[in-house]
Amino acid sequence: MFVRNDLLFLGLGILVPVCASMLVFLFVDAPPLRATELFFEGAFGSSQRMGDTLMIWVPLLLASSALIITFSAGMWNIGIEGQIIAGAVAASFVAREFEASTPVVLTAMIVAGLIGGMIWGGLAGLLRVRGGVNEIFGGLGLNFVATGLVVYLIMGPWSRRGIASTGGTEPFRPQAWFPTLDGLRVSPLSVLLAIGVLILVLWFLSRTSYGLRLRATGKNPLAASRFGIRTDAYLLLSFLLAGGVAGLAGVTQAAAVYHRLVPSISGGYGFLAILIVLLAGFRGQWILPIALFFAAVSMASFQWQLQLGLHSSLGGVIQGILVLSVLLLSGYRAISYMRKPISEEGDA
Amino acid sequence: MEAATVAIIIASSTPLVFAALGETLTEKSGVVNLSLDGSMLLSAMTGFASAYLSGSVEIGLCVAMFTSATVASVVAFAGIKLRLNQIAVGLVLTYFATKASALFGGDFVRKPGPSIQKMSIPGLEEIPFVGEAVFQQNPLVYLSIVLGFVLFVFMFKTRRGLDLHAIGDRPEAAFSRGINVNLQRYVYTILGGALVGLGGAAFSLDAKMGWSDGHIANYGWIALAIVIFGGWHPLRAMFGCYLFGLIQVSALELQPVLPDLAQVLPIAPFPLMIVALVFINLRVVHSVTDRLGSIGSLIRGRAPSGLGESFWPD
Amino acid sequence: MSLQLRSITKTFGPIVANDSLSLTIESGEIHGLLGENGAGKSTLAKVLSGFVSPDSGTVELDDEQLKLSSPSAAVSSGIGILHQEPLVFLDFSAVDNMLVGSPRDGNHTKDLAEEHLLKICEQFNFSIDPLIPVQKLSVGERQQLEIARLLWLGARVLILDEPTTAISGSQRENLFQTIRSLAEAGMSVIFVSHKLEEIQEICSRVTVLRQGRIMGTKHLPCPTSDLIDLMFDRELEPQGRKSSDSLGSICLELCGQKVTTHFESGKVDMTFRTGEIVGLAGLEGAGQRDLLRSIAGLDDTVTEGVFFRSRDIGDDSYIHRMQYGFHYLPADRGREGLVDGLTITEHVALASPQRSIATDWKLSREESKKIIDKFSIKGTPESVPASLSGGNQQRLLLGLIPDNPTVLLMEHPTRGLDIESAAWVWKYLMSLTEEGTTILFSSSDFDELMTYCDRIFVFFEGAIIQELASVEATTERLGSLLGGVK
Amino acid sequence: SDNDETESVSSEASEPFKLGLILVGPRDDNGWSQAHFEGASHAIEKVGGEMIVVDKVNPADSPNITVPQVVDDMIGQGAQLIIATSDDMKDGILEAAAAHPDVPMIHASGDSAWTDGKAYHSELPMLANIMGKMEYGKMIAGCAAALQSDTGRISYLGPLINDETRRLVSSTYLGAKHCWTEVAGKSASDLKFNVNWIGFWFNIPGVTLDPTVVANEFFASGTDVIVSGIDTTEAIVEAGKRASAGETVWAVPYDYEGSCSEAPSACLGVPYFNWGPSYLDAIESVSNGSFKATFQWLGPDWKDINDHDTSMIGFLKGDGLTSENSKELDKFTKALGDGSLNLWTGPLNYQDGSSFLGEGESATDLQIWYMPSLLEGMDGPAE
Ligand SMILES: Nc1ncnc2c1ncn2[C@@H]1O[C@H](COP(=O)(O)OP(=O)(O)OP(=O)(O)O)[C@@H](O)[C@H]1O
Ligand SMILES: Nc1ncnc2c1ncn2[C@@H]1O[C@H](COP(=O)(O)OP(=O)(O)OP(=O)(O)O)[C@@H](O)[C@H]1O
Ligand SMILES: [Mg+2]
Ligand SMILES: [Mg+2]
Repeated sequence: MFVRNDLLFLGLGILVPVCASMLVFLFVDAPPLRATELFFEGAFGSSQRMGDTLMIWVPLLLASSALIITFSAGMWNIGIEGQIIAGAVAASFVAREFEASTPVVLTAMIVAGLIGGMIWGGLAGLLRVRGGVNEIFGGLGLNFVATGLVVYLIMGPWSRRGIASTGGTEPFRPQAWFPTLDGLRVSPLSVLLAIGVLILVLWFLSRTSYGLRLRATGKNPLAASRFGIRTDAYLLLSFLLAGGVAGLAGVTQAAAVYHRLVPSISGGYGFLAILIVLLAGFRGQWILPIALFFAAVSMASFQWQLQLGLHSSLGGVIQGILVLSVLLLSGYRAISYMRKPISEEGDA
Repeated sequence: MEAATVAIIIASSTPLVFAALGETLTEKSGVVNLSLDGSMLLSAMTGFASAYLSGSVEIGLCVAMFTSATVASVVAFAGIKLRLNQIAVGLVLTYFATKASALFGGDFVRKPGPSIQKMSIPGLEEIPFVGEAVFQQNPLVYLSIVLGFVLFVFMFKTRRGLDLHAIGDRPEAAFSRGINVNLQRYVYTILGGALVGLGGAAFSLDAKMGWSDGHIANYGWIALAIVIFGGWHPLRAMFGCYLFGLIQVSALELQPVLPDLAQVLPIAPFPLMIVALVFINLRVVHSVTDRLGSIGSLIRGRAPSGLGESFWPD
Repeated sequence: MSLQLRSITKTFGPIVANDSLSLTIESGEIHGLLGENGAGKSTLAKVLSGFVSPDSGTVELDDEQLKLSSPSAAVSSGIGILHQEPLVFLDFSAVDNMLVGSPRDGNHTKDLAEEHLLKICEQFNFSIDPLIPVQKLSVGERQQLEIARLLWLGARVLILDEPTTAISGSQRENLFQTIRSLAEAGMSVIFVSHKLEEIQEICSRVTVLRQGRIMGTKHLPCPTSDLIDLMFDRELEPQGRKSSDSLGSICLELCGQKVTTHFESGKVDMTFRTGEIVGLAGLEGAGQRDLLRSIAGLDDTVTEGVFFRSRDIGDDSYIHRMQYGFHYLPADRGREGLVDGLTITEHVALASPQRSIATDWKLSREESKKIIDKFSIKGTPESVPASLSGGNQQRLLLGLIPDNPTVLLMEHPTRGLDIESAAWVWKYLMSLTEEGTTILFSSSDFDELMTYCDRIFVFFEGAIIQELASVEATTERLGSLLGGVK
Repeated sequence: SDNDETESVSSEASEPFKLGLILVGPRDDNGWSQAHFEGASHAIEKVGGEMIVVDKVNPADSPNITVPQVVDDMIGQGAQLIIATSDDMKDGILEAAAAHPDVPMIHASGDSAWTDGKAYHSELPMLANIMGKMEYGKMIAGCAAALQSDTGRISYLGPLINDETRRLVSSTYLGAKHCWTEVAGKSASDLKFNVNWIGFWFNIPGVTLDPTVVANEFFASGTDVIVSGIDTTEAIVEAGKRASAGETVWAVPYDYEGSCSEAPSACLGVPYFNWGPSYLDAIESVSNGSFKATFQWLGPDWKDINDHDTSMIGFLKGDGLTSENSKELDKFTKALGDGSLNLWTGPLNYQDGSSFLGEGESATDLQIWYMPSLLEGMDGPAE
């Protein structure tokens, strides 16, 4: 009967958001069918479009990978936006300062982004572990600081000649652009990077002893410490790693999407990734499809605006409805199980 | 600093004050409503829209309060009844409400609409400096200030305030004393939400005079931060809001002096708040504040022990 | 006035905590509830005070039936309970604590509360400043505060659940004074305790529980042995472990080690030999747990003067001591022992010292399979603690003990296990001692202590009041020592 | 919300003309973007065609769409002319133009097609530029401000700093100084003119300064007229709010003809762009195949600067302006028109005191377009 229950909830989990979305379409008087059709056209209609969808998929994947690390350690890494930005800043620094062949520059940018993100993540971790500042608060603060840093760089030291605009820096030299196949905007390199990192992270968490201890720390710090784990160190580790991975998202944003540094370089993907991971129920393997779906919705949202003249934030609303309803359903499911008599305690 | 500038700081901080006070109330009861950034936007939109359509500011205020009270009740329901992680729910609602405000606010962007009129307080407004700084504002501003003190009195001087602390600090003990913990948590979460909505309306019907997409983004997060910084104390939270306004304004004054930093200074409050917290958490400082008695506890500020955890009697 | 319990029954899953208990308590009587750990005393107390609703049975006060649907309902119908750890609000002042939850009417104002508190203080010579934050009060004073509150709310029946386990001698005297004068004033008092001495001292009658059933009610004073007979079923004296000659060199020394319980703490100087099994007897919170934890080197305890193989390890952390082969087995499996959400295999991997970065899951899985068979755990390598019964959780904990520990520190090693498996576990543990493991364990099971120990230390109120060679140990002896009777 | 439905008008032409319009802000911002939107709609109605509009194309609002991407999609949908309407889209539109060298495109406010400009891109034969000589509009605005101001303290709510904004704020100052001294006959030293920059064309929370706060601060520090240089209407809104509270303050909004409507009584008038005619020309030249990468910097039609069919730049006087000031303003406008008054005439110095124009020398288009600094007498950063 549990199985039947599961199926029921799975069904609801799909049905409810879909119906809700349809209602929204009707509310903004858009033809639901055409909109649905455009969803597929817009996201996968042509190789070009698929490429663009992947372009959104990449930062989402990287950010989600970062988040499952901190979630595994039981931490709310709201600071991820800042970590993405920090990575982008570090990469931009390399792109601006070093003249060299593409492979060299790109490698340097990736390493720099990794480090930049780690620094920012590490800060949040330190605040939590040493400073006793709740990671949500600390992360938030660091996000604002990171934005401040970018704006300062763009308005000050890195500003365009004679210009003081938060619009962005000069575009990087072409050597600092991620290579693309012609006709496509998305860089295969960044896609490979994202998938590779996700696999690596999942491997780390599920297969290595460090990952295991990290998860133990997240699930029950006290018991974990009884197993001889230095829980503080592992909390910090989780923030460092997450920061680094998030930093990579910053690198791809700067070097493969904007080709320059802009204040909103993180594109809010860090925050969106939190929703993705919540929806995936912290299970890594689900992140690939869900992130792809979210990317597709974002693309579709653009097509809806372009072709149906709908408001650009329609996609966001639909994503929100989806996650919210699934979350509530899961909660309802949990307590409806709890009502059942607890299985026999003790043993004879 | 001229009285006029002080007046601006007070006026422009008012929405924050409402939001911070509301969240303080909610969190005192042990519930974290993390959806502020979204629900403020949404209520700012609905508030303005309804005022615009009805031509009545009062209706606008009510609708705004109703809006974020509704969002808050979702947090409460999910956190208390469904026992979901309040933070998760809050974050999702933030995102949803933000996008929804933009989507459904489309028709009202930059429409000139009704707004709250200034109302100087006869007599008081003549007081040099203070008069211009404080008593030549609009009713909402006065309300926010009064509210701060009312909440202070409520929390620290009344029986119900005592119960509020009780359910936030040690729900099981409160329950054993016959207090209906979860019912009260619902009430305070929804009340707090309503205040947050008032904050949103204070933006769209006064401070910003109108609606446009995301024009008050981030203020919700700032309010949340100020709650922590304010150590869950209404007056300290209020102080935090004004401090924030002050720093924002001084940033402008500084632009001619250090043009590069002028853009950045507005975010200065954040690092400052963090540093302040870290400092307060230092063992050394603890040992001092512990001795200072009530003032010490005001400085220390403590999160309600039961914050963010759902309670159910077995 | 009298309180009448009619066939109260309360079960938790399979456990029958209270088995149709019927009991009458006269007004002005101090009635003792006696029974070993898990006998059902607290459950009964909770039923009376409205914290748990009984499956069946009724309670009558002066022949009127009470509805004890909630704690506050119980209080308003005149029954108040004083918990071992008083449920007070640490940040509040004393008066505010009295105020919380009190009815909102004219005669429950802050001033009246203060007035009342001062009156009580002076009546029973407590010394509680009404405005002091409760944090600053000792456990004993917090109890006094609670008593004052319950009286203020008009309690006519007062239940005290092990009130003396956490308070100092002087405070206890004070408490007893209070209870007596309350009884004289016509109040009914139910006094839950393990401590025979105390029961003898203040109770006029005592009811003994065992496994949820009433074994009998006696008028006091009566010979302590009778009570012990009721509390524990007599076994034929099991023979101790007569192999002290096989013991090896000195392995662990404690010099002036302080046992840090929340009240007085006694100094201990003792030495343990390789291969020795030492039992720590005592009531919950009598100090044996603290001793184990401080030997393990856990954070919240004093650990100076610990010598392992005659080298001072006082400054070494818990993690450090693990490397010496120390292993600590906590009592609270759920909170402290196992990581819920991780599978058995993962626990095994966690426990085994990993060198390589990548864990060899095959190996860990094989390992966990072995443990599952060896300790006959009802579960698969993939099952998580939550899906295991208490007994199986305990087996898992035991299974996670590293191969040859030097010092094994265990709380209630066989709690929740049935006789056979307990016996089997001990066979295993003893085989460890053959390899040279020294075992210290705390237990509330006399048979266990008497059967497997070379020596037994009996704790009472944070100090060791007696050391016994297992041959000297008998149920009576232990029972009375536990109650503090030498 | 159907306010942003795609415009489409049936036409007798075989297949209707398709115009792609890329806006940086929302199409209903009562400012820069709305001016473009309505200009383009006007033009497209005239020829009876369709328009594909994407608004809020900037990294903050639409992180996942870039200009080249939008252009591709528009061309994919058969757009025959693409108009990118922000200086912020410079890099994007250049990239797109390079990708589609044969598709007619316009970058409004760019200079890539200016043969003697600093950023001439000879390799892009189909990327034209259109911009209006808003300098005149701003001069009139400055004059109106100076005439109406009692305190003589005028503040300019600046967006970001670049050549364009420098020349516009300078023009405002020139207009103000002239009318303060020559018309109102007050002493130059009593005129205080300062500028604060928010950092972008419109408010981006957390990134730019908040224009509302800036405007407030202006008024608090004694300013009684704000001249807005940003795409949106915060200045006039604030002025209206204070005016309704009884203060004597005004503002001059910018870009869009209708923007006084947010607070008519506090509005001294608005210098605005009228993109309709120029966009119409462009569309027609595309249809008859004569479109070329030209650089057009169009001034007002002095016969009637508010003529919707002919004048690129207009100034619509607001209710805040007193009738006599309004008369003076007309005189000033006329003088500008008949050439009797050229405010770009020396002697003029830069902020740092170095000379911009010598005695009697008047500025060339190049000097004005690439204004390197602010003028002597203005307070505020120049980069
Ligand atoms: N605006 C806010 N106001 C108060 N608390 C907040 C706010 N934002 C986040 N929080 C914190 O979120 C916490 C719940 O999430 P989380 O589990 O991360 O807490 P935590 O860091 O584990 O708390 P602890 O301090 O006990 O470690 C709440 O305890 C609360 O301290
Ligand atoms: N909430 C509960 N859930 C499940 N079982 C419980 C619960 N409370 C008590 N029990 C079980 O009921 C039995 C009686 O428990 P109770 O606490 O009444 O014993 P006790 O006599 O108070 O023991 P002690 O002397 O250690 O306090 C024990 O087996 C205990 O495990
Ligand atoms: Mg946590
Ligand atoms: Mg008990």
